[in-house]
Amino acid sequence: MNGTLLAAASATSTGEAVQFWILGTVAVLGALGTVLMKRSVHSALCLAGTMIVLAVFYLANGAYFLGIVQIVVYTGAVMMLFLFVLMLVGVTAADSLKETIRGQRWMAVLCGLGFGILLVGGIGNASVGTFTGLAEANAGGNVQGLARSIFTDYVFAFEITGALLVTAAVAAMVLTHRERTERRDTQREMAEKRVREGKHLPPLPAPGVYARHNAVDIPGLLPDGTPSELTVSQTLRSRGQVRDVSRKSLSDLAALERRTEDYLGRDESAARGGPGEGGGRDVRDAADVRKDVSDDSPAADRDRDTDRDGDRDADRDREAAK
Amino acid sequence: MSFPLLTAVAALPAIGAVATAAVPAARRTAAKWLALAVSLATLVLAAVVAFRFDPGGDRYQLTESHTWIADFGVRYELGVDGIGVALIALTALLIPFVVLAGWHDADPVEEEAAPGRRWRPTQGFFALILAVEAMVVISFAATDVFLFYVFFEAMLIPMYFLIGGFGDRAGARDEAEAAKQRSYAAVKFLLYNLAGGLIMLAAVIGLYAVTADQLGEGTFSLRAIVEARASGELTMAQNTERLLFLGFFLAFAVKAPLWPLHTWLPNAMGESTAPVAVLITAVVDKVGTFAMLRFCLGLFPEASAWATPVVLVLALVSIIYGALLAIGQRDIKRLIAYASISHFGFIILGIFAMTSQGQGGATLYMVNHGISTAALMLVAGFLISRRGSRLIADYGGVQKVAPVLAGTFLIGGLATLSLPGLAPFVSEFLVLVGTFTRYPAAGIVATFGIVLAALYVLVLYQRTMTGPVRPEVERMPDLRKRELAVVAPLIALLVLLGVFPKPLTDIVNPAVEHTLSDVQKTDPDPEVEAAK
Amino acid sequence: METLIGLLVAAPLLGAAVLLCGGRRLDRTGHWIGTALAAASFLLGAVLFADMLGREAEDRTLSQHVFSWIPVGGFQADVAFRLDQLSMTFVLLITGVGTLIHVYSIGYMEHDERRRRFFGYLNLFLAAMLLLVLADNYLLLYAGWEGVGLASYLLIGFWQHKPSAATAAKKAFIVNRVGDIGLSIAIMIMFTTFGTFAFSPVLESVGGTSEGTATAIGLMLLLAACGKSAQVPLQSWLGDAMEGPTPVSALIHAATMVTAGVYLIVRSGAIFDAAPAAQTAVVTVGAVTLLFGAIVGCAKDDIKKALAGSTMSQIGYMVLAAGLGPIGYAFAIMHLVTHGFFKAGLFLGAGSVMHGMNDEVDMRRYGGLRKYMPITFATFGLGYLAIIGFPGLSGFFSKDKIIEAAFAKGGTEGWILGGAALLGAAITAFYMTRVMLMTFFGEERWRNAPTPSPKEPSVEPAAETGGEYEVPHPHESPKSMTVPMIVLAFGSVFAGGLFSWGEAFVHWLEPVVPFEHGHPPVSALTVTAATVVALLIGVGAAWLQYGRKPVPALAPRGSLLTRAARRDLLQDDFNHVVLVKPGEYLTRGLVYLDHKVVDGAVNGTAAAVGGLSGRSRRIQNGYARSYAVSMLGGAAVLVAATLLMRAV
Amino acid sequence: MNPVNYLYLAALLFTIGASGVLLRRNAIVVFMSVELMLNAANLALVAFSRLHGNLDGQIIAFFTMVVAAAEVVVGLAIIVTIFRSRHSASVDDASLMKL
Repeated sequence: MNGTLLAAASATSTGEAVQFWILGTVAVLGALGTVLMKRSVHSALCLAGTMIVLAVFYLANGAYFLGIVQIVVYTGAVMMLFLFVLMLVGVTAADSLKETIRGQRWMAVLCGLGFGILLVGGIGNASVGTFTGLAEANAGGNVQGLARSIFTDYVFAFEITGALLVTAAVAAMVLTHRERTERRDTQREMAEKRVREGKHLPPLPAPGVYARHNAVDIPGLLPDGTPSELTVSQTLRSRGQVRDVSRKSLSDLAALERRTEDYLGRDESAARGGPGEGGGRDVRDAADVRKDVSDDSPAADRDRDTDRDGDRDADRDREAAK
Repeated sequence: MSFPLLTAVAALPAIGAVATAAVPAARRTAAKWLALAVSLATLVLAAVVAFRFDPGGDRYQLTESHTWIADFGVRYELGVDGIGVALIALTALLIPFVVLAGWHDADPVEEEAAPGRRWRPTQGFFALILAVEAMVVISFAATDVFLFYVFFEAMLIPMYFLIGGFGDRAGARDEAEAAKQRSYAAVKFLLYNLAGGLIMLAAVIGLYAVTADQLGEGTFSLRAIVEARASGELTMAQNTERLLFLGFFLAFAVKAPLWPLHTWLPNAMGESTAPVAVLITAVVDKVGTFAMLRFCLGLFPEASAWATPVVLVLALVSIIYGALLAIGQRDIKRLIAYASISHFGFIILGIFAMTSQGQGGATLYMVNHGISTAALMLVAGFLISRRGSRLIADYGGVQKVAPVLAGTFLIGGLATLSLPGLAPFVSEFLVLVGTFTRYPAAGIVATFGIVLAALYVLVLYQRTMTGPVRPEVERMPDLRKRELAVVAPLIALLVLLGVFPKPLTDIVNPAVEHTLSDVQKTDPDPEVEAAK
Repeated sequence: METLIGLLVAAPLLGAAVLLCGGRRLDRTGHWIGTALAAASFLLGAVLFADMLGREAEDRTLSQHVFSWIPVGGFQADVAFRLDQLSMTFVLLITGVGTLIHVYSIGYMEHDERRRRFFGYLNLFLAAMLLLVLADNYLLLYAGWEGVGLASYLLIGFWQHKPSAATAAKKAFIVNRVGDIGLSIAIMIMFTTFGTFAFSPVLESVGGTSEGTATAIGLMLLLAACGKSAQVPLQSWLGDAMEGPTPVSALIHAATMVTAGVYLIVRSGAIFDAAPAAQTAVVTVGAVTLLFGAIVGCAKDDIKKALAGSTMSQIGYMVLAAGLGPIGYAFAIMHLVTHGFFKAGLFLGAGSVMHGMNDEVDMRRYGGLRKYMPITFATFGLGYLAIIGFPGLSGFFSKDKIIEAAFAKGGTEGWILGGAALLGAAITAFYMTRVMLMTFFGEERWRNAPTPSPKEPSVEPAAETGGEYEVPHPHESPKSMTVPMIVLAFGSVFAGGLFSWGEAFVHWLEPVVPFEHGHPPVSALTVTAATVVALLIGVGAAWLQYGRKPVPALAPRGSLLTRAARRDLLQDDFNHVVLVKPGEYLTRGLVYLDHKVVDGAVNGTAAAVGGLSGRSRRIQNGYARSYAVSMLGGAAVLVAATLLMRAV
Repeated sequence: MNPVNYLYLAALLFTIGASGVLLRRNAIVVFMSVELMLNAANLALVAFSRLHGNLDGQIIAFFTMVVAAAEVVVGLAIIVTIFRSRHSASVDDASLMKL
């Protein structure tokens, strides 16, 4: 503990003011980000930012211990826990901010604003003097000071929080740990199950391999030129990192045919009467089909969900195996 | 402190109820006999009360008084005047017949009676009946308003189960329908009476507040309050008194029941078994009229006088309305229920006529109506149990195949239409005369109830008993020994009280005089002093 | 001696109790017990009569206080008997005729398996009737009054398997009840006015009250009398009451019960003397009824209903006389007694005829029966002569006196009443002759099968005999039936003369029933002559119509009046339209009202509460976030509240 | 600088957190918002403790953290469980509380 910090704790220097205004803005932005970001990962990061800022504020307010704890426990442990869970639940959670409950948003905004305004108003007309400063309180050192009162005045509360933590830990385990009740079924049984359900008897088809580079992210095309969803890993799909090339390939095909016809010097009529017709038909069909696929996105979502489940089961089995 | 006789009269059936309920499932018959024995023992005790009671003595006798809830001045105060004695005797007298008449009403049907099944409807039935008896006795004997209130309300619980749990199996076409009707009736009964009771609770508390305000420490003791009023020590503001009176009166009017608060009675009586119906109309409802006489008039004389005109009109409406609706009924038990409404109209009319004939007649009426309705209703129950239908139209010519049943039914009916020589005539005529001396118009209107009564009783008898024999009733058995044992004593009693009611009147008269002195009323004098 | 009075009532009461509770084991001896007890009661009556004759005219009134019945405050009803000349007359009539009819019933009801109960009811009736006439206060009289009503209800409906009988019984009881309202209200007024309702105090102090009160009491008593004695407007039940067994008709609906109204009026004479308006009402009722009944009697083909009409009319005479005050009371009672004899005789004769004609009651199926049942013919004939007032027979003396008294009422009123009485006499002669001719003379119409017309109520009993028509074999009735008829015939011949021998009857009654000589505007002889003339006219007319030309076996449609008379002058239709129908609508409406309105109000409230809670449940949509909103809102409100508190 | 600014900031953050709770459907984000609110409270407490010159405020903030940690642990566990059973982390899907 050196004097400067103690001094900083007692008085409010212009430095602190500057710091407050800058970091305060950051904190508010972080908070807003937490609430408004579409993807929960981003929210988590914003929150982490805000927390760090707060930690700085603690320090600035002479709560050194809390400041450290804030960084270590919150920004460290808790936020990591959040991220873990996010991963566990799946990063897909790009949930729309579209409101489903009727009137909820308006009510929320109303109440929020009203509450905030009231609070601000309350603080406004509260008579807050200048800082007394923690000079003598932190005289024996902030940690010691805290420790003293925690282990004397607040010892019972402290003990109880201990009990609380233990309980929480046990609770977490109880809740998350799941006992496998039934024997996990063998390869053969899985195979038979597949047969019974009659879907994907063969293993999932491979992704489209494209001449330019190895393309796990490119769905293979079905004979009619439409991309098969199954060929791309579900994760990529959910991240939306799938590159659809079917349109390109079809246009290439059409170009190829035209060129061959020029090369063979067939006249239009024959071309019309010949495979050109068939080609044209192919193109048209393919286009239709593709339109269909892109159209009934809900259906797509649905089967996406289902095989997402399938994948998750697979993961789970993997855990259990470990 | 002598032997607490009144407590004993109430406690015996209470203990009996517990004991009966405790009888194991298989020993059904034992439970029945136990219940019968207990009710008879209670009857004996009640007889002792009646003999120990000295009509010439002071107003309340056999009194007991113990502190119950000291903080609120609630005391366990018992004591009977002539009216109370008469009604306790009536209760104790009717219960054995109710038990005997309901002998098979609660026998579990086959699938329920499966061995090993811990299903004990019979025990429950008789236990509940005894419980009701105990509570009724306490209500008749309580001279502490709060104590009375507690039992007045507690009565509803066993009654609720008796109505809802043990319906008339001869009721609707199928059991499900019957169950629906039953629970409807039971809930209706409970809600009506609870509503009234809660209003009364408010009034009870208000009364306590008033006494606490004026007498220093509050009390619920009827006697203390009446004395304080008499001595002018306790004076209520006019509006306060009227509100309190209304609070009490409403509860009693629902219980009685007085038009237009009557609609629960036909459902309750129609859906429940005949013995339970008797329990409702002959025993439980009497608490309402009795309480009007003892509490409404005793505690709030001025308010009673103030409310008299309205109450008289309502009573008259009840008389005529009940009779007319009885004529319009197709269901035997509902018909009897409406007839009872008409009779309760007479009772209330007599009470508020504020003459010794009126009130004495009303008290006799409570007793006689209890007995006559019991006779009529129980015979009707036997009839219904034979044919399995409550509809009048399903009967005809019974008199040919079951003359004794028909005869007893007729006598019950004649008692209901208050034929001279049978008990109800005495009371009904007293009520009429008592009303006429003070309110001639009311007396005359009420007299028309007599004709209507003749109409509904005789139409009922004609439709069910006379005429060509219907095929359904051809092999209907006549009254069995048990049933005759139920009906014969009741009829004998009807005749006895009809020919020689003096013992009863001797007990009742002094009490009535006291009540009249409470309301500071005296009989109007004849305008011409007759040459003796 | 006094104690015997109680026994007088007790004997038949005992009989009733024994017979009704005795059960089947008494079936073979029951009728003997009943008859014996009736006879015993008659003997007691005779003993008391002898004793009474033995005493001075002034202290012939015996009274017995049995026990205090209903003592409440000033209301002191006692079971106490009072036996004076008036009651004694009735006692003898009731027990005497009653005993005879018991004897008659032994034969008449021989083939009825419920004969024991029949006798029980008869005894019950005797007891109630005796109670009625012996009571010394109006309340006890009321008890007897309703008692006889009950007995008549039971006896009219004795053949309950016949719906018509059951209905008739119910009708009789209810109409009587309407009358009873009058009696009970009268008693209430008495109690309110005099503080008592015992005969002597009331009757003595009636002068002390206003005429209005007296009139009210009188009218109420009249209402009661109308009900019991089948006077207009409450007469409708008597005709239907003929559904009962014939002995019943003879005893209750001819000789005794129906005359109770007359007894009531005569007994309460003092009240009516104090209320001229009430008296006028009485005589009006009497005059109207005597014509009404006579007219009805002319049109009926059912022999019993014809006789019922005549009963109605004869009682009309009595009521008329009773309404005339002191000049008529005694003659009312006198006619009552003689009528008791000959009308009972006529009914028993009718019963005997039906007995021989297997319960056929339609006179159009009779004819020429005189040679088949001579005794019946003779007794019936004597009764016939008596009732039409053939000079020298009972009816002549009593009826003639009444007509005189009617004229003696004085003024136009007297003329009107007298004229009505004379007219009635003529009509009586007409319809009785008609009955006589149709039954005992003319061709034997019963030999060929009937063609019953459904409209005729009178053929119902015939329908009872069922499908094919077997030709009846008219035969004389057994001794047990003929003997009573003979005795009654003697009564109907000589009673009148005996009574008016030196006005013996009047003087016998005088101590209790005030009497004064009426002074008709014309000489008594003229009146008598007029009566005889009227009688001859009536007989002649009847002979012209029914004696000379044969009687059609099927009733002709007849004039409007005839048809109306057949339907009892539309009285039932009137009641139906004015009372029954509206009543039905009223009750039906009320049932609906009770269900929909009174009950509906309550159920409606319940439904409303239920609906409300159902709505408010929607707020709980289960979304944690909307709950959170409300939480935050609540918090905001709290903050606001605190701030406000601080601000204030 | 006026110490009340800290309080304003705290209030602001708290309100933002609250509206986050109300607006977001993803249970995890909702939780984050709750954490935000807690932190805002903590900030206020710390500021107070400095304002009044004693450590009680800090201690309470400390306890708040502990409780918050426990709460997060359990809450997240619940979220995971719910997610397993119904494949969704949306708080609206767990709306079985309505009749």
